[in-house]
Amino acid sequence: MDTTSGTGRLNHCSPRRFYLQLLPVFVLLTWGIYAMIRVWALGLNQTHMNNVYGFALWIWADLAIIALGGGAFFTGLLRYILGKKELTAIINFAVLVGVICYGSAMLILALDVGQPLRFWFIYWHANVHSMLTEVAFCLTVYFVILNIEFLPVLLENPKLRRIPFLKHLGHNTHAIMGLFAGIGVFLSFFHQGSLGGMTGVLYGRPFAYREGVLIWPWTFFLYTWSAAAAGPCFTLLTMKLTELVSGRKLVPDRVVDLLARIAGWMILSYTVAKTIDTVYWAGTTTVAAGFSWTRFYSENALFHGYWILVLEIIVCGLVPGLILVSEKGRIKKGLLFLSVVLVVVGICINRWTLVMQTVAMPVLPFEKWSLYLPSWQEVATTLIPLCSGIILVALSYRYLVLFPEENQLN
Amino acid sequence: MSKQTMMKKREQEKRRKFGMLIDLDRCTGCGSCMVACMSENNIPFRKDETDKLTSINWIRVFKLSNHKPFPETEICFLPMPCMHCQGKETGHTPCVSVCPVTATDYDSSTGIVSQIYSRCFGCRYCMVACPYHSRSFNWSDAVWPEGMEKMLNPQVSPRMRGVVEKCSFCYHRYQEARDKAHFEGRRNIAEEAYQTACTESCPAGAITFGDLNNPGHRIHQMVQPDLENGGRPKQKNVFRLLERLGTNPAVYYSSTRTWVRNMGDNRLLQENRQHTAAGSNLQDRRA
Amino acid sequence: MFPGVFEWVWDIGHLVFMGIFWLVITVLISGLVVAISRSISAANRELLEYDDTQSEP
Amino acid sequence: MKLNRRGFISLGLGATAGLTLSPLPYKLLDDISIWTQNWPWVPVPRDGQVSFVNSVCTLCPGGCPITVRKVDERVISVSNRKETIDSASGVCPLGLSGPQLLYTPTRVMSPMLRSVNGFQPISWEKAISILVSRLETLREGGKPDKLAALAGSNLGTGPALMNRFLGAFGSSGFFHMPSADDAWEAVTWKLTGRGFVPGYDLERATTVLSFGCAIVEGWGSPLRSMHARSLWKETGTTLVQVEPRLSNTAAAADRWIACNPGAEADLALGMCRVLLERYPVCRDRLGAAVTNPDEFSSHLYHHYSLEQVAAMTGLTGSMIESLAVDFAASKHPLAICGKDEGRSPIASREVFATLMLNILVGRINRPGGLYCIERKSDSRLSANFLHAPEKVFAAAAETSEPSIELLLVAGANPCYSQSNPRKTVEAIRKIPFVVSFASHWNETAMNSNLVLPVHSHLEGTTDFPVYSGLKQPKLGLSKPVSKRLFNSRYMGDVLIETASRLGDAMAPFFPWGSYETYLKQSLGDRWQELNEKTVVDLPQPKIRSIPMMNTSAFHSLPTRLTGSRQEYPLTLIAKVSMRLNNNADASSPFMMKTVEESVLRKNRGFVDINPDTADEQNLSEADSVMLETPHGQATVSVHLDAGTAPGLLVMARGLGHGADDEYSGGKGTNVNELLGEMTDPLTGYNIAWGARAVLKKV
Repeated sequence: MDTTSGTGRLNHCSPRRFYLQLLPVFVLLTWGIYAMIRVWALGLNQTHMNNVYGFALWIWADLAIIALGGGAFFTGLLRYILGKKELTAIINFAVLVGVICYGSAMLILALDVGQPLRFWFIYWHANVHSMLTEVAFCLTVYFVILNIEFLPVLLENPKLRRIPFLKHLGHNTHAIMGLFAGIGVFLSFFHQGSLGGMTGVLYGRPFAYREGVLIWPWTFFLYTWSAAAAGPCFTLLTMKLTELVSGRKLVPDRVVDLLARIAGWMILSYTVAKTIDTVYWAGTTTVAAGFSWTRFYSENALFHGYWILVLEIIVCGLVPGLILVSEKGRIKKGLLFLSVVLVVVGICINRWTLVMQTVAMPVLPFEKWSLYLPSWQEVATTLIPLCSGIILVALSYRYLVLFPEENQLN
Repeated sequence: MSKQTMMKKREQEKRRKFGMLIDLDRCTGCGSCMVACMSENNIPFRKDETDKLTSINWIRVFKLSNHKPFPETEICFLPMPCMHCQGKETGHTPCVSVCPVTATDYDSSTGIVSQIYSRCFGCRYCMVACPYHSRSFNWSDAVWPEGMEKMLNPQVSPRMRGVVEKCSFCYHRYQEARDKAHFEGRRNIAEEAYQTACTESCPAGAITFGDLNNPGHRIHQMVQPDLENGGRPKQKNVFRLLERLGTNPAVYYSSTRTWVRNMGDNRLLQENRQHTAAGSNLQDRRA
Repeated sequence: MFPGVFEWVWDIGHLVFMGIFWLVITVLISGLVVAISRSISAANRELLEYDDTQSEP
Repeated sequence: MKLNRRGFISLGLGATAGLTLSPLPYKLLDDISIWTQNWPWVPVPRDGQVSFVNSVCTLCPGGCPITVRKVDERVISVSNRKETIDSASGVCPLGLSGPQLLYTPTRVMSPMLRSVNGFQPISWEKAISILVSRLETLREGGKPDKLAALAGSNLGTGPALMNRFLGAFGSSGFFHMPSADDAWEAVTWKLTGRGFVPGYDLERATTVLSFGCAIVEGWGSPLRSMHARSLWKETGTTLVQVEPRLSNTAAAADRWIACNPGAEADLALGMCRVLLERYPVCRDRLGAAVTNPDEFSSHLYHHYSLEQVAAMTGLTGSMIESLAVDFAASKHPLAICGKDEGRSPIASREVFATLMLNILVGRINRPGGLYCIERKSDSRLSANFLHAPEKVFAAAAETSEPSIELLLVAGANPCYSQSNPRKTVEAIRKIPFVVSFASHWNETAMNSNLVLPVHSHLEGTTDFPVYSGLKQPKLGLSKPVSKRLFNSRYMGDVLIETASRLGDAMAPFFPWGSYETYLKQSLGDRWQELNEKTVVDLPQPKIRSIPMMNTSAFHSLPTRLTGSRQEYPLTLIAKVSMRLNNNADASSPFMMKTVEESVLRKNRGFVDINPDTADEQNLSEADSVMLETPHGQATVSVHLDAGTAPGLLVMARGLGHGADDEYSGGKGTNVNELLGEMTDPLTGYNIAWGARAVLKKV
């Protein structure tokens, strides 16, 4: 029957049609899983990484995904800590996106290490001075929290509600969600930052190295900041896509507008900070290390040229920032979502350069730039998050209440 | 001076800091150091080793050129083991500070940066942190052809797939020498009692290895390390690679040729290039 | 991670880091325990009420 | 039902809590961590009793002393330990590869007989009886002279025994791979009637003028040359390297003279002329040394004016002049020759010119000069004169009725190391039966009918005389460091047994029970000392004063490259490197690992080319091209190298081995296939130093 999905919504498509539409995604996912198994079975020689490219596509994907998953913690912050009630309309979805992003990130990390069975050494023999340790700890704990945050949404499903314990569990967890959200925000601040710290502390790599306060290089704060800016944008973007696919209005415009405005201010302020950081880095940090910053961009201009700076800071930072903070800009939905896309792209570029250009750039005067092209195994596995993301969103949308106000809106 | 500083000084004296000086005017690029290292440290070899980016080498020999046309061309060979950096402040070695599982560590009693293969879980963060590319990753399983496993050195454990490895200054030889000294009831380790495989094998005698903190050792005189400044060399013509980064390597180089010394420092190189460029411009104008 | 694990050190960075970590874990778990225990009791109460309603003729 | 649900929930929670608190998960993790450290395929080397054995490395004619480190019976590593650290030590990459060459799967593990379907292992008994019957048929057929033998060298007891065997059998067909010393011997023999080889006093010279000698790349006795060069750094001796490319030696030299390839002798003679013009003392020295000083001088005046020499060498007249003047001005000037490793025969002109130069600066038999070390083997000379092996094989191949029916090859790999290896293979395959004594599979063994395994360089006792330019020739003794791994024997033992089986005609000539007895007897009273020291001086008479010589025969010795300049505008020469085995056998896996990307990538070899020349040919780095010479062709990639003279192509030696070894086989090109032959008009040896070449884009 129509109401099988049980979300009390009508005119759902038939399960058959639903899964048929998802079929191509499943096919792609299978390809990814095949590649994943190959990598685990045969080792990292399946990739095109090498002794120069110790970090490559996967680590970039990790950094990008986690930044984009930042929507969960930032929206959580606004909703539960700063009490922006209207965001209830999208918080469930934001959390779901967060769960997907962080889950994928951990999967990719499990692929990226040479000895996956020793993954737990990072907790067991933790070197607390390493940014990566901080990332690992926060990431795991925060992933648990995200799942807890998602629990009520899951338990909203009527079929599950029939079990009293689960019904109450959903209610009770929701009651103390503020606590979880709080911890989540706290942890996110740190691990988002630590991801920035990862490259920021590399004083052997002048391209990545940044000064900072205490143990934290400037990139630490920039990453948290940019994640807070890009996260909501990504949430909005995925929400928009869901709207397009489902052909229904899911979130009231005022909410979109609110979130977009906040994201706008974040990205704008971030861009300013990033610019200051870049100028200081170029003028002081790199000079002290014996480099002129122009070398980073001129010696291999095709792949790592000035165009990156322009694209990242102006096109994908300043421009969308200005659009999103202006009333007029947000009114035009097309423009709004264009700038949302730009922000997302911008953050991906930022993470890309900080990983790739850092390792591609020779530090020794007599070494050469080395370029890298991912192997199909790397690409396929990197598509897993995308596919699993689509599938999870689709399923959740079909069987759960992701958008409380959906029914009023339609 | 105060008691504390005296204590400090005594500490300093007790501490060893092993280092290496490579005379680039003597090095002939023969490759003995590489082969000796491979056979001493059970470094695996594959059927095709021409892709140097995936090849495991604890010491690599670079070929530097002054980039002048024939016949003004000059070349110089530069062997590069792990630099065993002391780090910005002692122990804050680029790779050591980032390893999440403490699989690599700076031993401040020897100045040697260790690598624990059974601890490393292969995240390669250390490789990204090392500006010298001194670290190699085991991308594949090491396979010794039938019979060749007989030549493996029992003092060094072969590595498994998926871990990072690097030069250890033949740490097992240090242990051997230390145990021998201990057994004979001696404190000090004689200079010749602990020499790395590459040092020993160099036919040109280009490598000098010893304790930088020990005035009795040749390397101490040849380098004259400024211990207050992370061991910066006071000796003329002696230099370290990427001195400005503050990694404070324990491997020093010496050359009487200026263009070679410039090769260790990006800024000097750049300035030098600019000068020559300016010079050539002038000539152009004259022409 | 745990005192006693090889190479556990009592330096300040270690204490701060691990301290915060365990604090977070404690808060998290206690939060969950509260939620779960409440739910269990609530569920039981409900069941009993349910029984009563059933037992009436 | 209700109870169940409640029970289920509590059970679930209880179980989870219980499990996490129980030691189980942690024990599990612990096991994993241990397990991940012991992959079944990662070998765990056994520990054991450490011991050191002193021996001599016989992998090249250098005969350097080595110390082999063993753990129980296993050979671990090779070093050259010295009591004091600052005394010269070290080992070359080849020597360090000893253990790999001992344990490599490419060893010949038992006698192998070739049949229609490849090689089949057979017993020694069978192998020797096959050899015996072959010999008997030859003898009964009344053609013992159709037995020939090729040895790696003519030094030591091994070749001597082989020579003796042939003599006893009634054949004069004993050959050895010709060496630079043979060329010296032949030339000096022609000049003075007394054959001698050079003993260079490198250590005491104050200026060393090297005509393309790769001093730091394996020339002469590699370690000794390296040490000498390091010594010069301290003593302030100047090394002047005459070479068309910036080799490692040129880079290590104090002065690099980029002379045209093949014009070394011309430069030397040009310098002679300058010296004769400027210094009366030189004229006197000439008069004291040669019977026809005026003829020689006038020859120089006519053909070696500064302009002419400049044209031939591509240097400026002033440069040549200053070179000569500086050379003469030095306290102990010394001119040395022998391109690359200085082991293959040197052109007569070059030997002559170098000798004359040293004579004119008065450095013969003087400290820091050239000592004349006599070698009395005129009989062998006459036998070998104009009978370089390649020619013999070629002849054997051409005639319808083969001049060689049974060939024994020992310690040589002509199918790789001779010029035109392809031709040699053809020739060898035409010979009805070829027996090769080999410790490793090589190209020649692959092409023989019977392969007999001999001990590797770490398994047997052998005397090893070393000349290779030493002022004081040495005699080394290589020791059985490792116990024999396979069913191998001494070549000597095989010959002795064969002889005894051949009956009274042969047996009396081989009275010793075994090779080792023979070795001990032939070394006589020196055996004891040698056994202790492993290296002793080789008592060798020095010729105090060279007999007056007549130079006329040496005035016109044209050695031109074949092929037209129009067709082949470029010139190909070979380069040597310590990282590759430039001798008969393949490099070790370790050595292959040290080969630079600019020499070999995947299975493709590279040729160095000057960037400007590359531009003219519009080639860029790593472009693949077809390299053609009058003698052969190969697909290679180009490497742009500013240190290479314009118009020159440089290819590494030691690559392109037969594909039997997957670590070195089928990688790159064997440069000998492209260089071809160039016969020296006086000695008849192949002195090909290069070949005209052309590049065609593919």
